[in-house]
Amino acid sequence: MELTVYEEIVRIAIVSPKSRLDAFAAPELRERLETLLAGTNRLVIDLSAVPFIDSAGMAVLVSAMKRARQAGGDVRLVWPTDDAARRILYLTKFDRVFVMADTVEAATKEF
Amino acid sequence: MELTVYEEIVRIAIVSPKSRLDAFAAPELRERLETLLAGTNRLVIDLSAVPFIDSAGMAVLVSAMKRARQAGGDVRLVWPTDDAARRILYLTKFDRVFVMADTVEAATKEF
Amino acid sequence: MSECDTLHLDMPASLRYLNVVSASIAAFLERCGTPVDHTTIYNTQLAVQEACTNIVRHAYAENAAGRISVCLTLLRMPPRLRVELSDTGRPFDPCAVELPDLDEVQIGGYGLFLIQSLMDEVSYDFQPGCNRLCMVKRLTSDE
Amino acid sequence: MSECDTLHLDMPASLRYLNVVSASIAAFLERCGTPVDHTTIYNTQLAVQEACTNIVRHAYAENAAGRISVCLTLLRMPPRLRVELSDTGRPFDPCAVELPDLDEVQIGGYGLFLIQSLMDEVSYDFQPGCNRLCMVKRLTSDE
Ligand SMILES: Nc1ncnc2c1ncn2[C@@H]1O[C@H](COP(=O)(O)OP(=O)(O)O)[C@@H](O)[C@H]1O
Ligand SMILES: Nc1ncnc2c1ncn2[C@@H]1O[C@H](COP(=O)(O)OP(=O)(O)O)[C@@H](O)[C@H]1O
Repeated sequence: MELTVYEEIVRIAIVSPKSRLDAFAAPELRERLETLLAGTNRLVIDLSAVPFIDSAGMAVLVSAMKRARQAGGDVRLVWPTDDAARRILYLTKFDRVFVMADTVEAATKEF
Repeated sequence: MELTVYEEIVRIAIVSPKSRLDAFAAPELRERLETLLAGTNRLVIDLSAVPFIDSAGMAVLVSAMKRARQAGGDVRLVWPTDDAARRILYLTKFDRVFVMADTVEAATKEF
Repeated sequence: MSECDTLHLDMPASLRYLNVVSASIAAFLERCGTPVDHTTIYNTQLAVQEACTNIVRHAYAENAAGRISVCLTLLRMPPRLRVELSDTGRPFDPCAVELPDLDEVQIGGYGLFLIQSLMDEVSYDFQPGCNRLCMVKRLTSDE
Repeated sequence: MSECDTLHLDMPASLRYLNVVSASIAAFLERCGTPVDHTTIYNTQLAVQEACTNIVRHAYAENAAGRISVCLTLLRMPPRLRVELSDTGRPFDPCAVELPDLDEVQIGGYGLFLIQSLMDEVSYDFQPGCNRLCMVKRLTSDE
């Protein structure tokens, strides 16, 4: 019997920042994401514990997403728990550009 | 059969402030405690949720305690959860002047 | 409480300490005598943070030693917070900038859009050596 | 980060907004580049709040329109926070006051004791029209 066994391993990196994602903190996150994106093109950024995101933080999300998509992958976001932070993602239409999920499990499923 | 039935009702007022107990907030707490002390001389002040107490807040505790003891009662305190706030009560020896308890139940027991 | 409850904050034009501006706004509003909901506080913090970031990155692009002055004033009837930012960097009128096309996601370029969307009044005034951005936020619910 | 990271806060001498001083201290220390434990932040906030309360209640006892100026500076090697409070009220040297007898509980009178217990250096300087209280706190653990 001739038989081909094939195994595919999908690596999904999951990042959960816990503090303010503002213009001061953004460069550190950018660096961490770039390191991860050197090893995988599928990334979940779990924003659930992030209390504040400004446009510099949002820019880091977009640039990671662009890089991941170029490499055939994607960046998915887990919604912030903070209601005001969620509203800003609606306002800027980020929720239409990113695949959004309510939990990390939901984000990784069928990635 | 001669029989004396006697019932004693001990009223203990329990107050749980939730915000900063500082010089700005102190007068409002003082007023609330004075109203309560017009109705009972046993008071439990539950500091467990108080994130910050300054000396003006502490002065309110002492004056309530003095008034309650004068009337034959007492003021008992439930420890703040915040460790730094607890340390200040040690530092000022408030934990020796007040009967301290870890929970409201412990404070009301055998009052 | 007086009509002119005013707080000044003067700080290095560095991204590092912008969190102090946010913290001051929240603390000031917490004690302003009107209940202010979380979203209103957040939106004010965000708009002011965006404006400060622009001052650091653009107005002071060539001046690392610049400073930002933040003036918070409570206005009454109806209750409003006025935030005035001053800097001595390059003059620039934020009201003249085109807003981003939200259907084309982009890296950056959302700052002025957020300021204009989240604040109720935005005005700009340039005097030689001093740029002044004035933003007013009504302290009623943003829900 | 420069040697002279300095933040100024200028506010009405009112008890209402003392929470802004606390919030600014916490936010400033959060970003100062050294990890600072919660107790150190709390103790600094408390000492400064006591000093500000005294300015409102005593230095400006006869002047409801007075202002307090708070200057926060990071010092290096070892990391320390310097807090300088200035007011234009009645002069008064806190270092000259007797500390309370802790075995006799009292209503009030703990403010200066807390300042002196919790800060590492306290000094006072009076120039005509300006009182300046300078407090320094080492940013190592208070545990
Ligand atoms: N204070 C300012 N001084 C000079 N130029 C500014 C200032 N604020 C904004 N700009 C200009 O307006 C543009 C748009 O600003 P903004 O919407 O905040 O997005 P971003 O800063 O991410 O580019 C900036 O790229 C900059 O060229
Ligand atoms: N800034 C000040 N200006 C004038 N007098 C002051 C000042 N600070 C403190 N004092 C005096 O020192 C006394 C002790 O101060 P403190 O220990 O803070 O306790 P309290 O303010 O509760 O009395 C005050 O009662 C006041 O008479």
